[in-house]
Amino acid sequence: MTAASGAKVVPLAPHAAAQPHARLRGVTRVFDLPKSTLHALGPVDLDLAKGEFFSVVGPSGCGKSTLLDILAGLSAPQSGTAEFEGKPIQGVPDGVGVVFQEDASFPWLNVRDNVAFGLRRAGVDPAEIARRVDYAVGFMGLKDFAASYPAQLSGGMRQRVCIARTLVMQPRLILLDEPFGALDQQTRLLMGDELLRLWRETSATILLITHALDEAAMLSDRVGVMSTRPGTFIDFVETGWEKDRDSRVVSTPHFGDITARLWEKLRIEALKIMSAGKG
Amino acid sequence: MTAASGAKVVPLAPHAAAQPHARLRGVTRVFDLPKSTLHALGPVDLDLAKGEFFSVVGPSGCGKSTLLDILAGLSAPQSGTAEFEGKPIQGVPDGVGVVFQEDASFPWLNVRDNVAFGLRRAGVDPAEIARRVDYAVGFMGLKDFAASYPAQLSGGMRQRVCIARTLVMQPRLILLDEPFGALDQQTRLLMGDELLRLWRETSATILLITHALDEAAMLSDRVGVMSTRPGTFIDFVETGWEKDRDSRVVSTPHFGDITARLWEKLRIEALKIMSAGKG
Amino acid sequence: MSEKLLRVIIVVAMILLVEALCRFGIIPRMVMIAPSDMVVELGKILASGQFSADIRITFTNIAISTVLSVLLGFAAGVVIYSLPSLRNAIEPLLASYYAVPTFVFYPIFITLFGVGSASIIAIAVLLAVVSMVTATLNGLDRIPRVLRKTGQIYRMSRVKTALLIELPAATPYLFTGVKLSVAYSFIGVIASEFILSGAGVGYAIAYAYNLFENGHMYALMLLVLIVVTIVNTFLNVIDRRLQARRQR
Amino acid sequence: MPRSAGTLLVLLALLVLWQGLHLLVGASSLASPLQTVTKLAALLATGEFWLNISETMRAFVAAFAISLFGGIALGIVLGVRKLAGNVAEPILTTLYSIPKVVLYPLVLLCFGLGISAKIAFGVMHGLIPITLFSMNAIRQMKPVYRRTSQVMRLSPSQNAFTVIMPAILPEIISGVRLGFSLTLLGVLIGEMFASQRGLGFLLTGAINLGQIDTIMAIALLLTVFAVTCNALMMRFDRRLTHR
Amino acid sequence: EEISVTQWGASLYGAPYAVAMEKGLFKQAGIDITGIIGSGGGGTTVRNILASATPYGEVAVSAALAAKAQGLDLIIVNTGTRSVAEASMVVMPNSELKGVEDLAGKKVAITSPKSVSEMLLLMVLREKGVDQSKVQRVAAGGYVPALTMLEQNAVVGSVLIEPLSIIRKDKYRTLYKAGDILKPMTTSVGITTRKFAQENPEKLKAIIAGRRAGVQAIYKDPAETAKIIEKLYKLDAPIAKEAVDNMIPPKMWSEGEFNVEELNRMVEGLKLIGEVKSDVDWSTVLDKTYLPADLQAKQ
Ligand SMILES: Nc1ncnc2c1ncn2[C@@H]1O[C@H](COP(=O)(O)OP(=O)(O)OP(=O)(O)O)[C@@H](O)[C@H]1O
Ligand SMILES: Nc1ncnc2c1ncn2[C@@H]1O[C@H](COP(=O)(O)OP(=O)(O)OP(=O)(O)O)[C@@H](O)[C@H]1O
Ligand SMILES: [Mg+2]
Ligand SMILES: [Mg+2]
Repeated sequence: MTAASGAKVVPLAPHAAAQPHARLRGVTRVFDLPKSTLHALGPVDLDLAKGEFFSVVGPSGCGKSTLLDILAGLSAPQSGTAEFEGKPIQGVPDGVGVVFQEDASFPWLNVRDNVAFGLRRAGVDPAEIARRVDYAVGFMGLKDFAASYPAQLSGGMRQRVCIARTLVMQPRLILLDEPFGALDQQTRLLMGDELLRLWRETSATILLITHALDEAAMLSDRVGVMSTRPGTFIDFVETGWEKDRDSRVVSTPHFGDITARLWEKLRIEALKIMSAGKG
Repeated sequence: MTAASGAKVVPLAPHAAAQPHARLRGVTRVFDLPKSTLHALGPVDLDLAKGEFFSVVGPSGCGKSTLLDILAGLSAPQSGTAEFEGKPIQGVPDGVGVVFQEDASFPWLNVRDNVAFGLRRAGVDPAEIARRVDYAVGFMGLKDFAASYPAQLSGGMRQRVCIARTLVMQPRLILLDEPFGALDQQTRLLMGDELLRLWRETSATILLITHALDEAAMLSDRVGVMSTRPGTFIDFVETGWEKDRDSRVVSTPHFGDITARLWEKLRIEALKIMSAGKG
Repeated sequence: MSEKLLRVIIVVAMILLVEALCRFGIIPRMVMIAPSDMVVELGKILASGQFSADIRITFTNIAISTVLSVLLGFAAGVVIYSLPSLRNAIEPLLASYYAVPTFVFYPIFITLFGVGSASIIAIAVLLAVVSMVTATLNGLDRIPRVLRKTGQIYRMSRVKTALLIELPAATPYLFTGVKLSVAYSFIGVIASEFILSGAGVGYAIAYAYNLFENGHMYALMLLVLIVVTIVNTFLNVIDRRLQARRQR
Repeated sequence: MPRSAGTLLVLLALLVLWQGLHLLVGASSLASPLQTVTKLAALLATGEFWLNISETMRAFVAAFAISLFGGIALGIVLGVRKLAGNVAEPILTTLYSIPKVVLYPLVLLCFGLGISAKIAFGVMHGLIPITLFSMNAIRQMKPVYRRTSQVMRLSPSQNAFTVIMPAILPEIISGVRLGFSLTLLGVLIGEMFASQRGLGFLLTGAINLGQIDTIMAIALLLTVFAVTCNALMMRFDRRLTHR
Repeated sequence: EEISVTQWGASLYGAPYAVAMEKGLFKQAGIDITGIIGSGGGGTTVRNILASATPYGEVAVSAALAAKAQGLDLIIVNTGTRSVAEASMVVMPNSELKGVEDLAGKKVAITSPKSVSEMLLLMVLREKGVDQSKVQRVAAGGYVPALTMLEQNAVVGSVLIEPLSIIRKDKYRTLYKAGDILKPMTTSVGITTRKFAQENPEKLKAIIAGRRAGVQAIYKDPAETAKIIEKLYKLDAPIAKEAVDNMIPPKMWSEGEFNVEELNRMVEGLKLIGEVKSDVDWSTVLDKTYLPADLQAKQ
């Protein structure tokens, strides 16, 4: 067990000081409903350091996916600014890859064609496509299923197809929205290890949205805890894991400390809602 | 914080020695598929002490729901014996209540009628029905929605309707199959507290199936960890919590210990599958 | 496989039963001729080419009407889909559509389109188009939003998204509409011919009925039955291919 | 109720379209809305017309009742007996897409003329959709409902009437709505052939004599009747199922 | 009891029955006829007759012969109508066509192939010595669609029949009336099954006698007939009157007697459209025994 020795819990993000890879300032998002408006998010300030593994946890409907949409350039903030690599985000920026919360594999394409989809659209040279797709399919453990259609795969495998499809584009910022939601704990653990390996190999910046506190605690450099809607960050928890970690950290006492801290934050938040009226 | 002081982790169930409330011995279940058979469960030995809060965790498809079906008398074991209150289980025994994994609320009845459904069929006196339903609806925080229909409720609230519907029958053994699967962590926490309160008030025996290790760790007297299919119990973890506990235990170090132990068990199980071939 | 076998056995048994009933005169020859005779008669009229003009007209009209309903229904579906307020207003009407006795509008169509195939096709299209509209709406509704978002992530143009993502995603539902359009085109064309027209297989059946030519009548009925069954089976095979990729 | 306001607007647009078309093709091919309504009112004022309506209604009610109960019963049997359902389904869908009008001579030959042939023809149109929808309703009923009634130790009749029936009702109503329209169509087509009374008979007469206003008036009456019944059934569905 | 009459309510074939019913002539003859089953004509009527409790009805000659040819056990027991006076050909008012001869090389609308309308057209053409292959016939599916084709100039002329031709007489010009060109021929006959005739000769005789009384009443009082027709057929008064009046001079309704010459004329026509291939041996088809005695003697 190499990981987690001497890790500390640091309340606020020191990465924020350096030139951030992505940066949100005072970002809010309001949806127009037929008869009213819905303040879904913010104001949110966030700095993602280059190469950081950052996780977001928070109650359902607090605006996590909305936050991701803004970083991906899929929707514009109501107010505030969003930047990626120093440039304001307008439309989907180059170098950003997204794995959505819902299954986004294309049911009419087999695994290989799914993974190759983005590259083909981008007009990459076929030989290069083949090379990258082979690598990603192998990496995600989908080699035996390259010719299968998504319907023949389990939910977890389909999610892996989507991850592979995002990976082959070699994004510098990877946004993952509860990618393991459909999986049981065991498979999550394995997928987490693979995600860590991937992160080390590509040195991309990762933002992972999850509702599993232990997943956030095990994988991330830093965990952002969001309040209920309109979601704002109420805490940032530094895990202090080494870069070279894997799922073995779950059996260290420090893992228990981090999860306990995250749970406590959420419990306080939950009690607030309770007293405000039953959810 | 009253709970968890001096709790110990005991590997095997001492309750098993007393006269158990429910008892499984060498239970297996095999399904006949069109062209083959599927060994889904067992052999399983299990003793549930009267008034015990027992949780089952295990990978998806390992036979947890199958186990519950056998205890509920919904399906008979292939081999082995199943007993409830000293009598062999044949058909659904009196005094057993079940909350299923799937949403089982009746969309054509409003919340009150849903909750009253079983009592009416059992021919309970109307005044008594009203009394019990009022209590259960209030207890589950559904008072404001008594006249609403399930379609107007969130997934979590519908699950509460099902719990209330089971509760009013005053079962002595309550079987819950991932009742909080649709909820976010925060709401789970609150629901967990309510479940504990209920358990204390009714002194029923509870068997809870869950995939969330922390939920199991926080709620139960004892957690059974199952292997992959065919599921057998590979470990029993005693939490040692006091009966009077609530969600505050999540911020104790002992909570971290228990989750860490559960995680470690699962990780080893996961690695076994890994080496056996990719899942 | 055994289900298929059972089905074949049942159908064959029913045919044999009818055959026996006819052969032993329990069903009088004036009411119905034996199935084997129908086949013989069908062979004869196909060989003689006596009805080939009618057959050609009918199946051409069915084909045209299918194509028109599919195209029009799809286009209308897309338009209605993109105008939610129009859609809200129209949906309750669509739900009651099949209650309208379409064929009474024939006199209007002959004024608009003249006597003959065009009016018949118009009636069939009127009957068939709505299932395509409904299927298109259904298909477009069921495109998961996340697939469109994925298109955006790959920075695809609107047209490319429509062609490479939305269309394939909606295809299985659209195909359901195509299947229904075919069925209703058959019903529309042949029923109109039967009731209103002076040509086509439907007319030929009515005519044979009038003149007690049971041989011709049952041969033509059999022809329609066979063609419908073949077309249906063929469409079902395609449908299952499309669905097989989607379902476990 | 902005929703029904929109529907009203669409109806108004249809009316305008109708009037426009009338002006375009001329009164001899398409009666105007006003002419149609006037004609309908005049027809409704005669006892004769009501006789025809009641004749059609008698056949329709009988045919619909047979389609309804027969379809639901058959559908439930096929839904419960999996093998039977699997075997029957493709046969039924093929029968459904056959232009049943070609079988009309056969119906006349079997049932003779008069009301029984009309009823038979209505049933041929309405029975299959109701059967198919009912069968699928049973097949697609959430298995958890069955388990729930088992756990509550309901008797078979309690299970049938308090769980299965309400659970499959919405699907059945969809089938019944389609079956309703098609049964009506079937009865009308039946009347257009051999009969001396009924709306279908009046329609044939009017078509033969080119009385466009009578044709339109009957069509309007039928449409209003069918659409109203359909709307009522939808309302009933929403009332009962709360989905 | 109910009997069937072809084109009941749409053509004047049924007038004697209407009159006989209204004036109680059937009752006088000894049978109570309560209703008439109408139908589109042709084989449908024959089948209706076969399916009825009282299997008597009046049908087109062609339908009766076709049914007979297919082996149905039918007999013809009286004749119905003997004129084609109700049939005509119309053109647009501004048409250049003057007579039948002008149709050569033109397109005209008929109802459907091998129909009575086509037969009459062909007979007229033959009578006037026009080569039938020079006149292109278009099947419209019915009289109303045929008129629509005419109005849309898709054809130069259209066959037509009363009372439609009276209702719409202002819109078209009549090119010829079939009754003016063609000699009388039997157009409809009364049929029944041999079995019914043998078992219920009295009933059958009563029906035929009642109808005959109806025919006599028509010729005696056309005005009253028009009133009855107006009521039963739901026609406007002037139209009913004109329709009845038009049929009086050509003696449309026969009292029931058989006239082989007129029957054969019809067969000639049916041969033209190919519905009948050879001469008909009437002795196997006709049965005079149910006619009133005086009519049995007539030829
Ligand atoms: N396009 C939209 N129009 C209107 N409201 C929206 C839209 N998208 C999201 N919302 C609302 O905004 C709020 C935040 O949504 P969001 O999807 O960001 O939550 P989330 O944190 O991702 O929730 P979850 O954990 O369930 O995925 C929710 O109340 C949601 O209903
Ligand atoms: N009625 C059945 N017929 C055939 N196989 C079945 C049946 N019910 C369950 N199985 C199979 O038995 C195995 C165990 O199923 P079970 O539902 O008990 O798993 P589980 O542990 O509850 O899974 P999950 O966590 O996903 O709910 C699975 O592989 C399942 O596919
Ligand atoms: Mg989300
Ligand atoms: Mg389960």
